[in-house]
Amino acid sequence: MSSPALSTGPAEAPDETVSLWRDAWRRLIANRLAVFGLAVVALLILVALVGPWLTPYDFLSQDINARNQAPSLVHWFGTDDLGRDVLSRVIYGARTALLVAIVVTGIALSIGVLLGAVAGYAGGRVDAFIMWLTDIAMSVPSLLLVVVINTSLKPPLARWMDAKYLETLNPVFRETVWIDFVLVFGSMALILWPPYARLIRAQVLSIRSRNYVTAARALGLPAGIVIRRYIVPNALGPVIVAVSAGLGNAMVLESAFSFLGVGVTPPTPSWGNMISDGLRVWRTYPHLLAAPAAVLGLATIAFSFLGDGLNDALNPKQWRK
Amino acid sequence: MSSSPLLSVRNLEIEVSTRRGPAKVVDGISFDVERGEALGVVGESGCGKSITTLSLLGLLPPGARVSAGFALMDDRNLFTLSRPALRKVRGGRIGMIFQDPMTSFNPVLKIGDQLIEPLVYHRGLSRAEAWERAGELLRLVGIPGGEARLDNYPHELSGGMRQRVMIAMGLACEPPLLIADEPTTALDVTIQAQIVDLVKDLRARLGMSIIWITHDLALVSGLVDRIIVLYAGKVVEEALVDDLYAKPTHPYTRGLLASLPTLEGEETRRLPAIGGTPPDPGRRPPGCPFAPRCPLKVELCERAMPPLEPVDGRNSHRAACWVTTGAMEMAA
Amino acid sequence: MLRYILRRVLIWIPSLLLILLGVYALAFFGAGDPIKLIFMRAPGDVAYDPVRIEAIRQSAGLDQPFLVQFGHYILNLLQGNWGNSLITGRPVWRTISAAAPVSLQLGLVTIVLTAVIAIPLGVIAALNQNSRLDYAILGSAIALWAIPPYVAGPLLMVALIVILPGGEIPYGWGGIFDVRVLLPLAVLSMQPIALIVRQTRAAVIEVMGEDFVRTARAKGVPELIVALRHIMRPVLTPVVTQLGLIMITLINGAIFVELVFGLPGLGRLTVQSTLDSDYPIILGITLIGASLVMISNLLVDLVYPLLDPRAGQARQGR
Amino acid sequence: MNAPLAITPETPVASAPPLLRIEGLSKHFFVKLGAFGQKSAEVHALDDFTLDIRRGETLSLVGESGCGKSTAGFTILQLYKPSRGRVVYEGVDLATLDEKALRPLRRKLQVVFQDPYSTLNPRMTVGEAVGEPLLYHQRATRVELSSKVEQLLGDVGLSPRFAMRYPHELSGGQRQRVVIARALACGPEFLVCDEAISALDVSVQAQIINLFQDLQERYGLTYLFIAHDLAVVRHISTRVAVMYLGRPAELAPKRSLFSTPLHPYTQALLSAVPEPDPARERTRRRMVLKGDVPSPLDPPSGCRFHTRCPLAIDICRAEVPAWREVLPDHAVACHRVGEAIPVPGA
Repeated sequence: MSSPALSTGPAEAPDETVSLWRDAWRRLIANRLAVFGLAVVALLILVALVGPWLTPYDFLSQDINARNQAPSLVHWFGTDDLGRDVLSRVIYGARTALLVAIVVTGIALSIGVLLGAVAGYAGGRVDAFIMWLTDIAMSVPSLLLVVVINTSLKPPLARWMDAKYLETLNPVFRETVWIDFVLVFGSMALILWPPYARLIRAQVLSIRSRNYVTAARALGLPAGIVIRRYIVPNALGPVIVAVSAGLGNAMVLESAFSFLGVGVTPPTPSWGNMISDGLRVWRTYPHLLAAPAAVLGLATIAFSFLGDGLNDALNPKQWRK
Repeated sequence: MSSSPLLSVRNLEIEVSTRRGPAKVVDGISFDVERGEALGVVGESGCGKSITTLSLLGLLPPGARVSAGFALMDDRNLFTLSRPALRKVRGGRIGMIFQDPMTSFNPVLKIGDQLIEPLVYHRGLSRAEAWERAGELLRLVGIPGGEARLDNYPHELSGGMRQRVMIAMGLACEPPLLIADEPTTALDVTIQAQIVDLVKDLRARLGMSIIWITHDLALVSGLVDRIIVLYAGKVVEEALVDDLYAKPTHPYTRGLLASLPTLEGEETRRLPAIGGTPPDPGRRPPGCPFAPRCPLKVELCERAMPPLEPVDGRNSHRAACWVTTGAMEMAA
Repeated sequence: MLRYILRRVLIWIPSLLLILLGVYALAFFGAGDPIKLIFMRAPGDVAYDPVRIEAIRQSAGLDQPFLVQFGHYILNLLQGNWGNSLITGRPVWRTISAAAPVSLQLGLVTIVLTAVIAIPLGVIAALNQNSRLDYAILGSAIALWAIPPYVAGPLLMVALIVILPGGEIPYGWGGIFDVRVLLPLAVLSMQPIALIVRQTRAAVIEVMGEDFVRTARAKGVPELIVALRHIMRPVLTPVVTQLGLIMITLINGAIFVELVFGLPGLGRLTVQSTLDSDYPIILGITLIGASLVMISNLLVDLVYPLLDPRAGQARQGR
Repeated sequence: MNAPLAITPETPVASAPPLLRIEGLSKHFFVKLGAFGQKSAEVHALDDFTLDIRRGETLSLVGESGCGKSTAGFTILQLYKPSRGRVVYEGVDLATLDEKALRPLRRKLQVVFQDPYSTLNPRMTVGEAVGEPLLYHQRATRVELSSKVEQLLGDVGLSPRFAMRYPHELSGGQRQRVVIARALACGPEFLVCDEAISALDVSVQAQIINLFQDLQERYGLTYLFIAHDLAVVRHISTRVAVMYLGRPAELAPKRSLFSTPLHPYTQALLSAVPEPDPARERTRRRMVLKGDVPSPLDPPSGCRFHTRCPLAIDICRAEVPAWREVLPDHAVACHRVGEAIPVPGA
């Protein structure tokens, strides 16, 4: 009996080739809730990008004659106590929300990736030390820390900027947004990094012991290639899920800080400081609270659905099927 | 074979939903299990052997369903039983042993608590009575100092021990039928030998029927009375064990037996391997599913599925092949 | 086990020291001199007398370098002296111990409420996966998750006033058995419940797919027992872990809820003291909060092996 | 059993210099025990493993799970850092090299794992997986890459169309062929096959076994074939080493081992192998070992097999048996070599 073993046999290679990313994408868009989340998030990004050209009014322009108006055809979401158009402020707030989400998550993720990867790779004492820091950062009451940082550092920083402005007359020092960047965003990132660090460390540890990484080592491939082509692409799934959830969290957190008076500095509109303003007068002018709260809630839910959908789509347990 | 068989499965079809639509993973399987008989079900992964037995107990995974056929036991169709009646069958009339003794035990419950369950829910024993009986069962399956082991958690036992407990659990209510789904695949050779000997011995003592599912033709040869060979969801050959090894008739059975290296027998430089790979359940070819890999195939094989025909005129040995059973000439 | 606990507790000392050092530094370099702060806030008739201030500073040791002052603070702390409030002048310890019971009672009841409500809901959702019921439960959980407590609080308050005209506005504290506590509890437990419902649901769905559940069914165990014994026991491990970790969420949530509902707990004290830059109190609250989180983490780790007998299995190191 | 072995490959002579010399190789792992990881213990995965691997042979390593056969393979390849001992290849002790110095040598020493799916990066196509070592080891320029990949795929019996596929789109046998092609891309001399066929379907195993043999002839490869299936081992090996609980028990040319197994453990292993022959299986009596393999955390004193050995006497419990060459080229570690086995076996 001659053997056909070396011949290809019926080697009908599958007719279409599907990478795991494409496969995950298919699973994602098959999930209705995730598609909803994706659509809202896409809309949010769009509005944030082209918002200033969409708004019917300038978000800062005050109209003393049209204060605290109820929603109408002229002002869809009504006006606030300074006669500013709420819809315009909500639209501009999308830009702030996205800025907060991206900057804060970006910083937190960078810290997390750096510390997590170092901990996972180095192991031993370095690992123990970094994980100790992570534990500490996670056990500080986070709101308290942010509030303390902001209340104690904001005034000196603002004073310093004023002084600098008087000294140089450089308009850069008049922009309160820098204070937000450094203090508000910085302190938020400071309390948000530990989960990323833990996730990255766990991913490094788990993927490093996978057989395909051992195989890559056995092939004699240098560490750089192993990390770039074997570890990073495979570690990405859970990180994407975490980032998607993290973006939503950062938006909510900003509104919480605004409520406590340490969020994005007015007059820059953020949903948070609008909610916080609205809360003071909401019994008489409920629309001032309803509009920003509803938009924030919608965004949170959208990120939640998207995160869950991504988790299902990227969950390695389903790959084997 | 004067009395009716213990279990009769007829024309069983099982569909699994896949992304490309429903796929028939089991396609018209029929077989009987006689009282006291040990039946071997042999096939490769994906041939439908495990899912067939799961269907008998109503344990199909989500997305799979019995789409045709029936399974008669005690004059009742197992597929149409009410939930309480089905529950009585599980563990009461049919005992089941699964492949992986690690994942098949609940890791957070003591093995005693898991072992007494069939006794409590079928026999109505009190916990204390069941516990005592469970100790006896452990001794029955060759675990010395039975009772002491009942307080162990599954991870505290070795793989072989766990499989013994699993057997005790399957036999707790002395069901007339025991289904063993690859019970030794996850075990080492020397442990596998222990388990095989144990089951042989228990069968001699208790006289139950056995369905032993495996991919290992060597393993079942000394263990069962009769074998059915499955390929791609179909029965391709059915025979008493001696006939099957003496005169394998379907080209797939022949190929499998020829490609097994053995400890005895002549050494050859090359193994006579079967080419190709088993077809995906979703995209099985029309006609005989083995045709694409078959060295003997003729044009008819790719068009029509051959019926199970007697080999040498004996009904106990049947194969589904146009060429080797001479069915083609008869059909012509 | 005792040695393990001892080791864990010993690590707390440097951890807490580091945390306190951070907050102390913020106070020292950021907020500035506490005496000046006091004088700046004092009523107008108190003269801003630099000489007098300097004298007070020296007598309080505030002219010393940062680390020396911090060392003094820690030494005092070790002797049970947490310092005095800059505003009221009352000992920090007394202030905190007056506020803490309110928050602790609220927190404990919330955890119990969460466990009692969320775990069954999560199980029900999972057992009816992809049914209307499941979507309803999951949808409500996600909605609860999306409403911040400081928005939910006022909204609920009004809803209650509308439903019960003439009813008392649930504001203030009358003990944990007072009716007024219901609304704050509801708001406080919203997010934890949402979290635990989703976690429980996911865990149950995962366990339902395990081989051993199939084994239990194959033995003819009734479905109810399968759900209660074989599915629930393994599910408890991740869920209890999560319940322990909710402590952090609770500490944060308390800040808003106590503020909105006027409850005299640690949360409101936190906000008040940060607004006042009352650092002795902030330091005290930080210490309490961080210790609470560390204790609850330790408790989770101690409970874990009780729930999962496999916890003692060999774990490979390097 | 005594049929003439007409077509076995020439047994390489013992006197020629070995490809690899393994001396006293040991690998111990440290594990945490107890609910809180408070206890630390040492797993004796591999102890005092000494062996020459001869150029062009297929040396099989057999034993039950936990016997250290895979650890031996991984430690020889320096995928585990050895705790003790030397692995000498081309006059260099690999154990003394750091990862960077090892890299050029790794090319020559390749491995094929048990589960082909888990050893392929799920995000790389077959072409990328096979092409990567070609490029990295400068065995192909970018221009000739695709033709070389096609040639390698052809060598393992896959059509060029597979180059564009992802691992999850292939069957188990096809994946294992890809893994073999990837190893060949390095241009190896020595290939460790770690249970390389045991995860495959029965009807595919024979194909892969044949492929291994064809490739050995074509490229003059030396194999370390780690397996638990003795029937397969008998088919493929030149020499066989039997391991038990981290220690070698017996080492012999294949024919000698299967006709005259000296170690009681080897005898038990052989006796446990089922045969596809109902008449023989029904009547034969096995030498069934009692109990389970002891924990490598706390291996038995003396001869590690003594707890399960039917021949064990006092000396077995007290002293580690010496490694003795009893027959030509046939060595064994047993105090009681040549004693009659109480149970009639194979």
